[in-house]
Amino acid sequence: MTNRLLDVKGLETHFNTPEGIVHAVNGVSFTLDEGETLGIVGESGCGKSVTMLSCLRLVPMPPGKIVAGQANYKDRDLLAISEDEIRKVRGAHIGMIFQDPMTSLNPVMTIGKQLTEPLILHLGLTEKQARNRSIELLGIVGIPRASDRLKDYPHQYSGGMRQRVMIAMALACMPDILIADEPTTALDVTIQAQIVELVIQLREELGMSIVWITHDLGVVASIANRVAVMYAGFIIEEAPVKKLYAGPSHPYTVGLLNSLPQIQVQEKKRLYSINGMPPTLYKIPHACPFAPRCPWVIERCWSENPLLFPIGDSHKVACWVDIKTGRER
Amino acid sequence: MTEKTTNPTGDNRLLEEAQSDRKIGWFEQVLGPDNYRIVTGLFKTPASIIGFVLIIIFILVAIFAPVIAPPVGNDPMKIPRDGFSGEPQPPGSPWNSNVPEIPFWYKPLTGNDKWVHLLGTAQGQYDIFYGIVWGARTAFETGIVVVIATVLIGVILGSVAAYYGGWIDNLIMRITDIFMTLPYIMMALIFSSILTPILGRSLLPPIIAMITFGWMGYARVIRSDILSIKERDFVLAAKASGVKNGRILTKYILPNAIFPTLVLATLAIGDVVLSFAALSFLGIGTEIGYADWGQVLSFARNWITSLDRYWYIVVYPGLTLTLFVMGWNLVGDVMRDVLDPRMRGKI
Amino acid sequence: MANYIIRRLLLVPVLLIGVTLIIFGMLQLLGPVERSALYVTDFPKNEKQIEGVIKKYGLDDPFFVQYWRWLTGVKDPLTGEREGGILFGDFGYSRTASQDVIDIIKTRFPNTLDLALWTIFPMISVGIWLGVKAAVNQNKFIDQIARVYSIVGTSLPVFVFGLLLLMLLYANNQWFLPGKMSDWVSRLIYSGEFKQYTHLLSVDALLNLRFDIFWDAMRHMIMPIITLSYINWATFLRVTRSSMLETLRMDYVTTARSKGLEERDVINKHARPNAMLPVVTMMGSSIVGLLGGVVITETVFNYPGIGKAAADAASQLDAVTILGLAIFTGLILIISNLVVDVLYAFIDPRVRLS
Amino acid sequence: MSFNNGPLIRVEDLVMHFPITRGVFRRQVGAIRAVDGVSLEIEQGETLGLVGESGCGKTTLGRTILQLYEPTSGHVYFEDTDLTQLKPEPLRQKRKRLQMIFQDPYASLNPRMTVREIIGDPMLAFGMASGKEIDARVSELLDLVKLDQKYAGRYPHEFSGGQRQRIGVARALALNPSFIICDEPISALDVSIQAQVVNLLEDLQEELALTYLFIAHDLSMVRHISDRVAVMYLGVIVELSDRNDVYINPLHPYTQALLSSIPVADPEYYVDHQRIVLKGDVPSPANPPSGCRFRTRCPIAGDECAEVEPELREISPGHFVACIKVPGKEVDTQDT
Repeated sequence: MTNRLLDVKGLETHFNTPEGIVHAVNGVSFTLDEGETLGIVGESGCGKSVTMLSCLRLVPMPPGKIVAGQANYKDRDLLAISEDEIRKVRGAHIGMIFQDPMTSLNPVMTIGKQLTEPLILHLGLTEKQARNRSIELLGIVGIPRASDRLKDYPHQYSGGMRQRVMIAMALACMPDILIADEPTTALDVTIQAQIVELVIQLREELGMSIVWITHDLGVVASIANRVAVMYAGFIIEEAPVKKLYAGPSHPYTVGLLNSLPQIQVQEKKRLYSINGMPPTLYKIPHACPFAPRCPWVIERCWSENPLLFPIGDSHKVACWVDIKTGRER
Repeated sequence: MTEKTTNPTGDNRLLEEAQSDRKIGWFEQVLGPDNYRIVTGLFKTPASIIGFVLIIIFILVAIFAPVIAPPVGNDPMKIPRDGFSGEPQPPGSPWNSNVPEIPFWYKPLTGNDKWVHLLGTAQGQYDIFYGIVWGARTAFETGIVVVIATVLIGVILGSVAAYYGGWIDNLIMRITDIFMTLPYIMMALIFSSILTPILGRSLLPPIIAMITFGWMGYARVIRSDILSIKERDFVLAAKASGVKNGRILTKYILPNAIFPTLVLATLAIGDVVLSFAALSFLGIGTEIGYADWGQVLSFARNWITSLDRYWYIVVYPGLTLTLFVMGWNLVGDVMRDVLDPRMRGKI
Repeated sequence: MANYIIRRLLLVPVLLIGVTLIIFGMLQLLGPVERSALYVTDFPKNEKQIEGVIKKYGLDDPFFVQYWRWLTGVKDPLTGEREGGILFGDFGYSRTASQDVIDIIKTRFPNTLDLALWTIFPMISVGIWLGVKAAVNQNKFIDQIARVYSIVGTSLPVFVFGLLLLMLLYANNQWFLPGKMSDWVSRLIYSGEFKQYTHLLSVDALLNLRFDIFWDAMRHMIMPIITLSYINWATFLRVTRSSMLETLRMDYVTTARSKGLEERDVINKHARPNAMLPVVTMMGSSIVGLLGGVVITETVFNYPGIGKAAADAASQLDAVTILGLAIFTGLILIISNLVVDVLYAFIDPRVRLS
Repeated sequence: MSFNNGPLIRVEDLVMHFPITRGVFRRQVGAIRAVDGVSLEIEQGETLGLVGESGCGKTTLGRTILQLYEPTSGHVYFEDTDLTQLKPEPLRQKRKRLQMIFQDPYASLNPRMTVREIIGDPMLAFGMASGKEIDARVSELLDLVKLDQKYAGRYPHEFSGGQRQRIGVARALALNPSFIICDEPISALDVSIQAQVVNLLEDLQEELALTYLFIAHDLSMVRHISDRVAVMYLGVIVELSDRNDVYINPLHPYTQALLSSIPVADPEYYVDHQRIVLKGDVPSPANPPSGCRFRTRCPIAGDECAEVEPELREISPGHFVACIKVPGKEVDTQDT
């Protein structure tokens, strides 16, 4: 049994908007073990980013509000400890990288300054030590002539380089967990490949655990050990990566996988498409949120929201129907 | 980027169900989503509601001025005076000569059947109450005229600059820069003092001066809005479908670009009235005795050493002017929050 | 960045020509007699004299000929003396003040500058401080106070506020005084005993170590300073607040928090420097506004600065004087805008390093 | 239709440079060479896929073909008419036949117009129909793109992204075009919606005999929808071939790298997958490398690559590659 690093239970996050309360995350539970890479997949607005931001209490409050749940990092509940304590966790034990490397770096501060900040803060290094360490870090993430580039500002870096800087910054204090929030979405395919390769390589060298948030089922397949699929603020399926892709068991997962064009198939084939659209999140659904779009829908789906339950070895799904047989579970 | 508020879809069968949370009324349809958000935002905060109430009160006062303070003599805009003595009279002092007709509301409200100087008189026995009530008309008159004229000039120049670009754009924008370098109040003061001997003492010199030096903000805003709309894909789409240039301008670009300018312009009435009052306070504009708030306030300039005794010359017209401007500012402040962040600080 | 500064510098002559053209153009609306004060000090009395003056100075020549002459002046063929010519500092003769306009500027401008210095620095620092505080505590008590203040501050007209101050702080108890200085101070200055290093009374008083004079200067200046400050604080506060609110929503602020920085550092090191960029841009226009406000403030408090001179001349319809003052003000503003723009370029690395 | 033989669209050495001005007097000091000599043909009824990373000039190429930008040089023949030589009014008349679907469904619809006006305006511009006829035609088009007719009176913001994209498609179809440029029509949409739009485009092509230029950065989707695929890099086409050839037998090192970088939704694929990771970033189109533009990132580049600008050669029938390192029957076609 490996060490459990993160254990999130029943997380609920709301946003107060002028139009009403948006139920962004509706009771999400998952775990992350040492050395593991968990992929969280879902379409825009499904609550995947909010889930991880909530764990570090980085959701802007207001309008956001963490209503319920626990996020146990080792033996501490990140949602219950003091503001001071969680600050010591951020950056030092859990690092984070974001979607858009252009807007995620401070435009009026040099890269060097931004990079040394966590080193001085968490590791208590002197300016000089921090600077040397920064050069090292930039080297690790593959930025050439690192010592010259510390003086540069973010706008002087290219998109891919900026994301490397973000990674260097997140890893500066050798955290146990790296949360990557759609880190390759804003990048081109070849640059995306560079970043994914880099993270895989760093993971091997540094042995950290990763939570990789994305909408791209392909990227997840290449990097994750375990995948959680989110829909309308719920995790609707969770399984080891191979199991999930080989035997998706939630109709939504099935639909998503089938709507992708298959690279191996040569003849033109019509794509499968999921009808309809995700629900708005203004009220908590009392039915399965996917029911209106689901081809397997049965009576029970309209009256009761299925919660995640195990259907096999470490494979969990939130669906009343066994889609292989079409019968209620 | 924030996450999109609407969720993507492909199937119309579910449209209604998904939108049952929020019905879209005709008002929103007509205004478009952004503008609708701005307008409804205005009616949601208490600050802007207070602002609207203040503005409406002033509109009512201006409309019903003859009922509130029945006019004396031929020109209702001339403040009636009760004699010619220099010493101001405090509120409530009796009206001796030249007594106006007593309005119908006066007796039931006060139980008194003798008309008094409700808010006192200024030097020369000008009645302050009359000055304030009829001054509301002057305020709206100048405010509306100046705003309409400056917007027209600004929109024409700004859209010509944006539409033609090149050296025409450059020329117009440099002229705008030059006008913006000069302090507004000082230039309006100077220009109206030059115009006064030519046009005589009236509302005209300050109005013309304020128009001359007040259009630049609108030119800039409309220009940059047109430029940004011009780059939007729907304009390119119209071009690609062969829609003619004139129609692209009138149907695609202008309707999308002009709304912020119009809203900001409406709210500028407060500032215009403030500047106009400042000019008359400095002795520029209408002849002495014209019902106009700045003019009434300027009477106080001669009694600086004894303002503690003649406080009513400052307090009543000052409060009136402040409330008027505040009404527009309250609405404007909320507006700035609701409007696109881009717009902040542009005017 | 060199390019940026050069482009900005090249704009200066364009602005200068434009400003002088506007001002001279306004002057053309007046008759030649009025305009003769550009060149002559004694006002012509009879028809013949008038004609002579018009002819001598070409006051009915085409616009641009006159404009050129106004810029460069006229050489008197007999005496060889140059008359007029703003390029040589001759702004004409003020018939209402009975002295050269340039002398009005020389005596009055230091007084205005004295006032402006005591206004600008507190205005910028307090306005920004309050704005940041309000944004960080959005919708909390301090923010509400700041919002109310910024609305009231921008709604209460300068002259109303000034008159109220006079009513409260002067009329009743004479705590603070209108005007520039007490009689004994002016006598002291006149006697030459008091050395005028800078011609800014408050500064000179400190340099002479005469704290009694400094106190006297302050007693006269405090009301105009408060008046000028409160409205500008309000604008500064508002711009800073909204700029800060916007910055706090940026991704890099979340990044800074995710690094475990303390909230204080997130605000001071990451958010505030970025939020200051639009504030600096606004500084130029707020100096323009300040100089506009000076006209009214100085008039209300009878403070003998350049604004009061302009207001006096305007109320007596003395066009040549006010135009001279306007040219001078325009020049000051062009320079200060240039300074602000260059400052901006230094603060924003995206401009500095482009 | 009198026109019958030859390709529907023939692009000849098309160049689109955007000037860069600098300095005090805004002198032109260079150019963004967004499209730098592109030649291609699109047959009637086929779909040509155009792939490349952001900044490679694919969107510019599409817009320049439609003459939305005035090309720096080169020709675009549509049914043998050279569009680049047309005066504004004849060109406007041609626009009936050439249409475009845009990337961002939020920005490409006028927020102040109803769906009816948006779809009807192009018809109005050509006086093709009036009043009732337009209404009828709009209903017909809405039907075609599978939107309910009763939404004709609504404004764009009442629709979701996928629905808006359908409105955009309906607008493009309003004038009965024969050629449509789809400029990344699905990249702004969520995965589950992308398939809906792609299926719609395929159905329409079949129904209305349309010809598509399908621009995208998503190789797997391009391959799915296209008959032939062109790969673009820094303003030039580096490989052009049949849809399967590009994937099974990619010849240009860039295509190979691009292909190996595609994320595939199958963990088994990654078990023995060796990704070709390219070094560095795409160079600036203002200052492309000499010779072969790809050489700075190319794993097989040699010194000679800096000298010769490789031409697009036909290596096997219908398979063109611009790389001097690719062995092949160069003699076959080079001098013809």
